[in-house]
Amino acid sequence: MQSNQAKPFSAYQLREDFPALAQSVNGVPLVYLDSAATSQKPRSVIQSICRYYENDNANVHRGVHALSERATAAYENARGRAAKFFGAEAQEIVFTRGATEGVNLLANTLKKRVLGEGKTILLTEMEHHSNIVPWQMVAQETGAVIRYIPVVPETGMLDEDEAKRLFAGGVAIFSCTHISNTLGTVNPVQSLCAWAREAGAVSIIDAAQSAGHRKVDVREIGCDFLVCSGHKMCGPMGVGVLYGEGSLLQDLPPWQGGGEMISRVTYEGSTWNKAPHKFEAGTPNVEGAIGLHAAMDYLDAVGREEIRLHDALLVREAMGVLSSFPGVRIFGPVDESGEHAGVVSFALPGIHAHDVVTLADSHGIALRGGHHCNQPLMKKLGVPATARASFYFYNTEEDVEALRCSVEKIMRMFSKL
Amino acid sequence: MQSNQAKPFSAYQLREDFPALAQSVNGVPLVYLDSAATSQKPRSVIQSICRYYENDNANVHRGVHALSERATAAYENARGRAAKFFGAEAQEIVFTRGATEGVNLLANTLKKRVLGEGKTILLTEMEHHSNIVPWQMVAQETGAVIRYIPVVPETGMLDEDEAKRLFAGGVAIFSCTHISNTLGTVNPVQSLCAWAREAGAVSIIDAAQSAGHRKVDVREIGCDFLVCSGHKMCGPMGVGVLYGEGSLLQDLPPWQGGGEMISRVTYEGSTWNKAPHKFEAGTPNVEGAIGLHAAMDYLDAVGREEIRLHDALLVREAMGVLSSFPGVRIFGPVDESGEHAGVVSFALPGIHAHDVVTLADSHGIALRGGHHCNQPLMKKLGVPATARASFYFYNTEEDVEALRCSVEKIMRMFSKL
Amino acid sequence: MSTEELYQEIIMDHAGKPRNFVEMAEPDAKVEAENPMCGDELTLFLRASADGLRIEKTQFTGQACAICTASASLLTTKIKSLPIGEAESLSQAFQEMLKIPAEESAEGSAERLGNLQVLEGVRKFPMRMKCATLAWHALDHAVVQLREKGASEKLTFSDG
Amino acid sequence: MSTEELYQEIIMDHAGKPRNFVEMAEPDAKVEAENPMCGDELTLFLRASADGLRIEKTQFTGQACAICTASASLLTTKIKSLPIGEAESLSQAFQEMLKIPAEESAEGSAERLGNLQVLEGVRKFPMRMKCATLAWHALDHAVVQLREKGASEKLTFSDG
Ligand SMILES: Cc1ncc(COP(=O)(O)O)c(C=O)c1O
Ligand SMILES: Cc1ncc(COP(=O)(O)O)c(C=O)c1O
Repeated sequence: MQSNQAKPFSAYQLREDFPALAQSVNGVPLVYLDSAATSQKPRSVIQSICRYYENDNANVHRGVHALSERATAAYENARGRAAKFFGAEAQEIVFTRGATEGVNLLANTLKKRVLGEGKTILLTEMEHHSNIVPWQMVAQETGAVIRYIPVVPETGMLDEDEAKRLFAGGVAIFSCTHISNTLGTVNPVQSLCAWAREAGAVSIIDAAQSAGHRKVDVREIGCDFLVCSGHKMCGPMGVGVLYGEGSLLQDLPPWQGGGEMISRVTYEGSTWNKAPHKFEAGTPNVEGAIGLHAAMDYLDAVGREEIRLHDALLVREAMGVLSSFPGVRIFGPVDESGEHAGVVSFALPGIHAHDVVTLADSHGIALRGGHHCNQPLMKKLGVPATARASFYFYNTEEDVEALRCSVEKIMRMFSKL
Repeated sequence: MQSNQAKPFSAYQLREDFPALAQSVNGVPLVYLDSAATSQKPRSVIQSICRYYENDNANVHRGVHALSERATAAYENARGRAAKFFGAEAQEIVFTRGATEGVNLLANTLKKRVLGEGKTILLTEMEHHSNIVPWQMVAQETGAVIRYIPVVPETGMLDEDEAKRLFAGGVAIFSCTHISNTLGTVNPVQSLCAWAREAGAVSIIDAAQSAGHRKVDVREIGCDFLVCSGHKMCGPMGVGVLYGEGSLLQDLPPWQGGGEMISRVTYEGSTWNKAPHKFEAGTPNVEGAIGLHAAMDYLDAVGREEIRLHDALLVREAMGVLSSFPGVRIFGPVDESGEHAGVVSFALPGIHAHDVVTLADSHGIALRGGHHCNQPLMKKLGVPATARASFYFYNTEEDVEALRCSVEKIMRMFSKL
Repeated sequence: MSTEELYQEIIMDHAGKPRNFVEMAEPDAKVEAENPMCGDELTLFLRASADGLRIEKTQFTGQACAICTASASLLTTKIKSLPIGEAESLSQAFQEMLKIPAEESAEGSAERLGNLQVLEGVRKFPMRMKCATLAWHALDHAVVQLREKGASEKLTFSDG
Repeated sequence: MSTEELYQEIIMDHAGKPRNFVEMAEPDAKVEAENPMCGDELTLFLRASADGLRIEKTQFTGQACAICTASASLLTTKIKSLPIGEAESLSQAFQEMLKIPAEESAEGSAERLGNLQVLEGVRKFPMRMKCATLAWHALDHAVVQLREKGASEKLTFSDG
């Protein structure tokens, strides 16, 4: 698709697949604008979970009986499906609890391979806490130092010159979000990973906000590792994907110990299974993998490029609506200079984000208010918190209009002060 | 209940609550004797998951809108329910992926508090890999040594004299399974934890096999920590419980970093939230906690003491049936000297466990065959693998009879050799 | 109660024009309290009476949401010249009001709470509870300082 | 095919009375293979012909399930005096048979496989696949040893 117009798929029709969207809250129809926190689930995903528990539920890998064989096949099929979804091979896919666990796994295994006194971990100022805190913990342990590619506050974009300078200074690990959950910024991950490769750094992409919203192909991006969460891409909670490039993944030491991840155990010591099993200790979340499989099927049926365009359309409308109110501050890329994903943070003049969100809720609108797990970025932007609206393919222009009405009412209430 | 007779609850009636049990495999009705690997799920648990996704699905803790408040309340109610289930307080309950993750969390946090060169980690020879491998990993890291309380092969019980001797030698961490998933042995956890306390050791109980099968009260047991898996106690996959005694849990350093577990994050460093949140980095498995809540309600409605007695009844019958065949070897406590939980491992003469299980499967019976994640114990017992039947409250005497028929056929087939 | 009722005039009034909203020089007690989860930050200042038995003056500064600001502002007006012990029990009564339905609360507490009852509606918004109680938590600590003639404190109230 | 058909007479016969089931002194190739997941363990021994082009003799020992034992036993009878290259391609054909339905497999492979086809039924039991292939994996490695006049090997085939 070359055009910047959304293909005429019908958000109104897709909404019908999402039972949770058909409810009222506080006596008004729900307008769910919090998909960046977690997406709603289509009926096909919910049903895949029920069907699994009603028919095939068993522990995997170690079992020979019929149910166990079915459960194992379903689990490994889900792995193959995830590989296809991200343009990878099945043995490059590890199932995790979510993006956070993925980063923790990487921090704790890569530290033994590439970190040490004075080594540099390069992040960006717009990372989610889950892509900051694990690195702080291993930096403290290993003596590595963390540097941050700055965010230009006016545009919400990374300072690319500064990025190049930082790469030139030597980097062991580079970890960066694909899309900022606070700013909506879409980072140039392809160039960033190329620079990382030139610098000899291991590159990690946090695709928590992108995996369910656009095509994410690991070979195209050129990253060594990638993490995401199922629950933000129409899948169930408690499951996520870690991609690791074939030999790099194979070479990592294990992280958690237990069943599945071993080859041979004696009382004296143990040897490890091959990747990806080496990284999946204990009974995996089979249900989660199966639900995620159904979610990936659903997303591909809708069309990931179509989702991206629909998100963009709504966010542009929302930014237009919000900026029509005097004194409203909108964060992230605002003009054509940078792509703005379906997430928009804003601040109403003199009104705290939590008041905005509580009042919007009374109008049936689910927004998020707070630091969005990015406290240091809030500080840099000079706000205690922002309100955030995030869009998905099941949102409509009516939802944007509902947001406009709500903001108008809130502004009016506070204008009496 | 004083009597050793199962209360007359009807397994036949309870079975009706489990959709997966009402199927045929290989043209014969399913006889599911693999609950020690994972239990089947009652309709109420499956429905609680659907209802959650159809009505209340949202990310927790950070949200102010209606759905997020409902999801948070449901998640925290599940924590309270788990606390009640185990006789603990809500702030002592951490949700994990399962028992394996629980042990890994403890190994990786306790190592910083109580391990070091030459310190002793005391396990038993009947531990599941998930209660061996994580300790081997941290022992290697810290220079601690692992010792094992021996299993007496004839009785399948721990050598208590040797246990006392080992405690007397000084122990930093004691970790032990409540019920062996291979032998069916019920360990005297109360005495063992008392000895650990006297020795100044931190005590950990692996309740993976007991939590869904009998009353498990952390104060009665007197353990410092306890882990279990939801999927073995009628709950969904991908969720488990870690109990940690109030101040001990509070004093542990965090393990994984990310959202939820922090208090204040700056680019330079971070401070931690209080327990239990400190140990729950990232979006938790809300669905899993809600499903587990429904499972605990279900188990308490059935009656945990009744479940224990029913398990015992069936396993005694099964042992009787199995031992009526010539040359069959039965593992674990066989007579009145030790309690035998609803799990029985056996070996048919000259027939490999995997052949037993494949053939039993053709008779509709789901058994498990292999090392049951306890390779070193297999070696000690002198077998490459065992076949295992495990019982739950939805199993009936007909299931035991089906097992008898199947074993008879298998023996007959191989007798022609 | 609807949310817009929660934001009723008295709260909007205090949030828009917070009373005693100014830093205090040389306070007898000073507590900085923050809730990093939502970004509310405030500093509470107390001056004790000469005999040390009463709270003579209360002031606060900070940056917070309407609920938190109004609650702090109302606090400063209510505890003015109260005996220390009464300020403490008022704080307790207030915090209880946010937990327990009115009909179950101790007799007489309604009168004591007076216009603080406008914040009762927060009970329906568990996520906003900390906004309403932040100033009162700070007060609890400040009172201890007064008693112990302690130094100033910086507190973080996190989730959980 | 039913499971009991899988355990058909020919398999039960080889499992009960495995052929060439004895240790070989001074073999030209020796591979110990184990599958710790199910506990199957076997050692495969090869003797090459004087010109080094053929497999003169094959023996094995070990402790394994019926499928694994029968597969190993059948292997020893089938590759006897085959040229090394043919043994290799037979192994490939056998392993393919377990993956691909008969009607899709290469022409002529049925004749080549002969009575090895009794193991075809394992395809329906993915968890038992490794039992059927363990000896053949060992053969693949043993052949490389013969070619490279390498030392003996110990292999672990784990899950995945
Ligand atoms: C005694 C015991 N401990 C630990 C585990 C590990 O549980 P999970 O695989 O659910 O983490 C199991 C089950 O496999 C078990 O039986
Ligand atoms: C950019 C980004 N990274 C990581 C995460 C963490 O995901 P989870 O909480 O599912 O582990 C999130 C979501 O909260 C996110 O938006």
